[in-house]
Formats: sequence, structure tokens, C-alpha cells
Amino acid sequence: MSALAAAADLSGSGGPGFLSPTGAEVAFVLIGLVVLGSALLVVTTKQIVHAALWLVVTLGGLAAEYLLLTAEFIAWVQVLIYIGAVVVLLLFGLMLTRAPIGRSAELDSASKWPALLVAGAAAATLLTVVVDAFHAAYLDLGETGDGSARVTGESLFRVWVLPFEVLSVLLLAALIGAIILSRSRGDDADRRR
Amino acid sequence: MTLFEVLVRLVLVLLCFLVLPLVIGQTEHKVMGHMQARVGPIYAGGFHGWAQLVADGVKFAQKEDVVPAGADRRVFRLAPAVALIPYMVVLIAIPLGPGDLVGRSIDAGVFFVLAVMGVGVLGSLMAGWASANKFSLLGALRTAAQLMAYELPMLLAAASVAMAAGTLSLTGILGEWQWWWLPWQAVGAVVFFTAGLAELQRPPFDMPVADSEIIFGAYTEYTGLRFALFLLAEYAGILVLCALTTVLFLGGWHGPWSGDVGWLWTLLKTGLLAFVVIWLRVSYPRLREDQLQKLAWTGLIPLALGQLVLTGIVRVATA
Amino acid sequence: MTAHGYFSTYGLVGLVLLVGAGFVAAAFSANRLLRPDAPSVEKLMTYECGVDPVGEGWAQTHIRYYIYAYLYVIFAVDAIYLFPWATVFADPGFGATTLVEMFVFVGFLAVGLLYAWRKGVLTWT
Amino acid sequence: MTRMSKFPGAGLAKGLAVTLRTMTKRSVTQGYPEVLPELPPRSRGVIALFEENCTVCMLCARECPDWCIYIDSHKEVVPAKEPGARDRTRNVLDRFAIDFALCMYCGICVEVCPFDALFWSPEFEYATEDIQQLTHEKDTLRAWMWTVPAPPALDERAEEPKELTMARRAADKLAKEQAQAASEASGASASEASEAPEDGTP
Repeated sequence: MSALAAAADLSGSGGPGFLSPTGAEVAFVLIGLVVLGSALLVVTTKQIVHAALWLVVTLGGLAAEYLLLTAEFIAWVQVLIYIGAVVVLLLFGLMLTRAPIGRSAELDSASKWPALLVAGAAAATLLTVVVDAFHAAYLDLGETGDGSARVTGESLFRVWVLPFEVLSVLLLAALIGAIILSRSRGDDADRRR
Repeated sequence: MTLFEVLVRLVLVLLCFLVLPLVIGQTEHKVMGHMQARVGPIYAGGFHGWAQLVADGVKFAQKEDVVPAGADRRVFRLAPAVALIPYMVVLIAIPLGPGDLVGRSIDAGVFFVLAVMGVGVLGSLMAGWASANKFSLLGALRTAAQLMAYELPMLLAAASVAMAAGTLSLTGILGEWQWWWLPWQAVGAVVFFTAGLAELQRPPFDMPVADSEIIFGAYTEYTGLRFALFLLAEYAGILVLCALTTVLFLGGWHGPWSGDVGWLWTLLKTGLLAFVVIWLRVSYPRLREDQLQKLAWTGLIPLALGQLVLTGIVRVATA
Repeated sequence: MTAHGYFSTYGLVGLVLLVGAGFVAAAFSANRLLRPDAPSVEKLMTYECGVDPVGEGWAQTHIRYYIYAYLYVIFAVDAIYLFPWATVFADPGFGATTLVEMFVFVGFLAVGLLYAWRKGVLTWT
Repeated sequence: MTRMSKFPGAGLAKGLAVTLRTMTKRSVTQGYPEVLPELPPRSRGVIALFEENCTVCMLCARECPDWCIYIDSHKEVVPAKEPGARDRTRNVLDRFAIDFALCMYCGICVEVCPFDALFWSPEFEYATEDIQQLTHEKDTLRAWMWTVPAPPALDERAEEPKELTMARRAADKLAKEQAQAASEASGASASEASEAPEDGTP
């Protein structure tokens, strides 16, 4: 969220000033606040399924942010993979194991302050890195198309082919790992019986 | 686009969303009736009971809104809206005819449609969990398992068409479409349509709402208008699936005199597919859970991968 | 596509979202005016074929079911890459090489599917 | 599936063909409230009471498996017709009711009735909105008697029903006695003349 704001701020005379924001920028900040709020609710709510549902709001808000940054393809990947697959996976897992309705006391962790510290530190690091890397960059939303599937595909298959192929190995490793983890040692004997 | 034009498009999308699912629903009543040697509804509205679903809607609107005591009230109430609205949003990207006869041409068309449609299933999951009912929870679990098995073949089959056209835009795909894509993409079409049926939980893939086992799955505790919205979501889902299959695999508005009556071709093909959906429901028994998973993972996914290979080779060879 | 076109497109999508939410809200306001409200203990009881509900909603399910979920997420991530690839692979300058690159990518995952199949994960137990 | 078909999916296609063919045929639905159904013979709709035949023997009420028949009666003295004879008593039916909410339509009461007072009627339109109203009193049961169809005709060469044989025998006997009495009254000459032609016949 602050990347764009910082960019608008630091770019100085290069682009339009941050004191007269465009509609897209206003919407960006507002949605950013929604994302931040729902993200806080994800970690503070005492109802485990509600946490997963607030996560949907957070991820959906992020998708809207991507859309505002004209990263069309990534936005819909966000919806398809994170909301359509990962959250469904989470909910599925919760319902399979145990998802009581109402507050559960065990959701209050004793280590919440250290956790907050770690999360804060990680966020600060990321923020610093991002601001440092892009502080002079100004994303001109007037020239869109940078985030379309075609542009993504071109850069992926012209420049980033090797990481792409390595990714398939990573996915394969994840797949095999998942299969092995889900099959306990006595499983084969069970099957034969 | 002027403000007036925007308004017209919004109203048209809303109208399509409210009227066409009702038409499909009424057709289902009548077709299903006659296929089972019955006559279906005959009283409401006089002529062949055409107003049956309108009467149903009026009835639903007057019914008490019961939220079970053990339920999570907020999630329970929100679920129907989450199930319904994605299908309406999707309608805007589906082209009805050539040129500008589309709610709005979206660059990432196919991808947008598939992503947004996937959100709808959250509604069923929320409903199933929030009802505090064993049947509902089982229904939600089955819904999730079914989605996970069938979303993938659907994605792969849609990717095959995107490969053939070299674009993700639905209008772009129709612009590239040639008649010989019909045999070329036939396997993909079957995979897409079957997987779509499974995502809509229509028979023979209606394990998540299997009434003889778990009452009505995730919707067991719902009454009145909320229940009606879930039903509307199901029929809107049929509309979206059939329209999408038409656009991706059957050439959408392409056909004789498509310049003048292109929209009629789209509606005709969509209607035909909707008839097939109803026909399948009447003809086939429900698949068991293991058969469902087996069909998806060892049947549809390999078929879809094969279609991808075929599309890729043909496309590069003819380029 | 120009920026104006892009934003007006997604503006329209957002408007449809609003119209949909408005439709649901209007339907429920009308419902609120029309419906009766007479709750009773029996009516609000969880439905369980007419007998009083026993225990809570949760029932024990075998965790092996979960492997399908993993498989799906992994393959979905894979399938995502097909879309940007689909738009460019037949363009001049890509062609057969890109096709083979994708086949290698899909091939790795097909090996994974084959492994899962051989391990009996895909057969229901 | 017992037999594997030649082509994969042939069974699926066959299923589709069946439903499609059914769709093109006329439906078998009966338009009930407008068009009354043609009930098969001996339909068991409701149990009717032929009150005049009932002797309050209580057999039906006792045999009823779910005790849905209610009978009240009182005794009434019939004064002797002839002087010196004893007065007779007879049972008078006060109430005869069947609770059709309990009745399971087994027909045992109809079977056991020794005086043919209970009958099956094909009448079936007696649904009510209240379970209490399903208990029907004897006037309703008597009124249903009018809907009881005539017993079905016997087979062509079947034996005559016992009732008819007995009735005819009684009637013949009566006729003979009357004839005899008449002949005795008219005198001897007339009786001889009438006897003469009988000689020729065996």
C-alpha cells in the first residue's frame, strides 16, 4: 500500500503530486484500509472459521488493489488461487478436523506478543526493502497493459524460462511430500487387509 | 461509454440474470415432467403453468426467515448472497452477439470468469458450516471435495481454447473462431461441460445435496427467501455454464446470418445446452463419491491434458 | 487497451457487483415487510429427521480425504501458468521451443499425478 | 451392468434415448380434480355401514386390529305378538363410528360381519383438515352405502349363489303349497281333470 504512496511522494516533480490524488489512488488507500482492518481481524478473532472468512476479505481486497495497479492477470490469479483454492483448502481442513461455532478459548495464544514483534519486524523489513527498491519509480497507470496475461507470458517465456521450469520441480516435490505425509507407516498394511 | 449506456447495460444484465434462470427452471419443470411421463406444473398462469416459478417466488418472499438457534447467525445470513452474486458478475463478460453486444469485453475474460465463478462455492461452504447441522456440514465437505476435483479439468479445458485463440478475451476468442474448432476442441468441450455440471452440483454429480442421504446438503436449514436465493444461484449457474460453453466451444454467435441474428444463435445454443443439463438430470443416477473422484482424476484430467497437447501441436504446426 | 478503457471496464464490473448486492438487499427488505415472525423452540431446533439433535455438527472424517485438496492446490498453481503461456506460445519468436518448455513443465506434474496414481492415492479407500 | 456393451458409453446413450422417447409420448398423468379417476373394481375407498342389517353383535369391533370401531347400543323390549308368548329383547344401535385416522383398511371387519352390514365403498374423497373429523358416525357410514356398487357378476357357468338357491327353493315350496290349497278348494272334478294330462309325461 505504501509503495505507491511513497512512490508518489518521493517522485517529486516527476509525476502528479500526492496532494491532488486521482480517483484510483483514493480507492487504493480506502481498499488498503479495508485490507488492513480485515487482516487484523484474521489474527484477533476468537472464532476460527471467522478468521478464514476474514482472510477471504483480505485476499479479495488485495485482488482489488492489484486491479487498481492494472495488474489484471495477477489480480485474477489471486482470486482463483487464494480465494478459490487456498481458502477452500483451509475451510475444508477446518471442517474435517474441528470447527466449532462460537468462541474457542484455545485460540488465544500465550506467545502473541512475540508473534506481534516478529510480524512487525518482518513487515518493517519488507517495507524498507520495497521503498528502497522502488523509491524513484513511478507507475504511470495511463500506459496500461503491463499486467495483462500477454505481457506476463512474454516476460515469463522470454526471460524467466529456467525459474519457470524449476518451479515445476518444486511443485512436484510438494506433491510427493504431501502424498508421503498423508500416508502413515501402517497405511499399506491397512490397505492390504 | 455514456452514463445512459452504462445504465442500460446494467439493467440488461440484471434482467438476464433474473429472467433467464427462471426460464431454465420452468423448462426443467416441464421437460422433466414429460420425460417422466408426467405433465409438470399446469395451473399457475393458465397456459401450461408458465407462471409456476413466479408463484414460487411470491410464496418464498412471504415465508418466515428461520435461523436455527445453534447457527452462526451472521455467516448463515450472508451465505446466499455469496453464492449468488458471483454468477451475476460473470454475466457481464459473456458476449451475446457480434461487435458491441456484450456487457463489457474484458481482456482477461476466460480467466476472470473462472476466477469469479470459483468464489460462489464459498457460499455453500459458509452455509454448511454455519447451519450447525450434521447433514449441512457433510454437504459442505462434499461440495469442497467436488470443487477441488472438478475445478482443475475446467481450467485445463478453458486453457485449451485460450491456446487455440491466442487470447483470453471472450470476444477475442469468438473473433478467432472457425467452424473446424468444433471437432478440434470436442474433447475439451465435453470435459469443460462435465466439470461445470459437477461444480454446479447438478445430477448426476449431486452428491453434495444428495436428498436421500443428507436431506439437502448445505442448504438443509434454509427457508424462505434465503433458500430461494440458493436455488436462483443454481439456475443462474446453469445459465452461466451453458453460455460459457457456447462461447468457448460452440462458436457463440457464429452461424448463418450471424450479422443480424447473432444474439439469437447464442441464446439458441445456450438453451440447447441447458436442455442437455436437464436431460442428464432425468436420465442418470447419482455418482458415488469414489466414482466422482475417480472420474475427475483418472478420466477428465488426463483427457484435458491430452486436449492441451493436441491444441498446442496443431496450433504450432499451422502457425 | 487504454487506461481509460481498463478502468471503465473494471468500474463497470464493480458496478455490477453493487447492483447484485443491491438486488439482494432489496429482496431482503421486501421480505422483511412481507414475512411473519413467530419463532418457537421447536422451530429453531437443528433439523435431524424429526428427532432431537445429538451432539454437535462435527463428525470424524478420515484425513486421507485431504490429499485431494493438496493435489488440487498444486495442480491449480500449475494450471495458472497455462494461461499467459496460451496467449503467447504461437506468436512469432516463440513457437515450438515454448511448446516444448511447457510440455516439460506439464510433464513434471504428470509424473506427479502418475506417482499419486501408482501409490493408490487416487483410488478411494 | 451385467453385460459389457460393445462401445463404451452405449449404456449412457441408451439412457438418454429412453428419456427422450418418453418425452415425445403422451403423459399418463390423470387430471384428477377435473377428471375423476376410473377406479379398478373392488377398490377399497371407505367402509360403509348397512345399518338395517346390523345386530350389534360387536364382532367387527372386537376383531378390528387397531380398535377403530366404536359401537354403543341399548336393549329394547319387543312385546309378545301372541298372547301368552314371552316378550323378546333386541339390540338397538345407538352409535356406530369408525375412526379413519386409525383404520388401516385391512377389511377384517367387512369379512367377519355375519349379517352383511359392512361393505367396501370406492368413495375416497373424504379428506379433512382436522384429524378429529376423520371419525365418521353411522349416518355418514350409512350414506356411503349408496356408493357401494352392485356385487360383480358371477362367472358364466358358475354355481348359483347359495342365497338364490335357498330363496328359490322356499318360493317353489310356497307356490306348491298354494297350488295344493287352491286345488283342494275348487273340488274333486277339477282336480281329476288337471291330473289327466300328467299321465303322458314321466
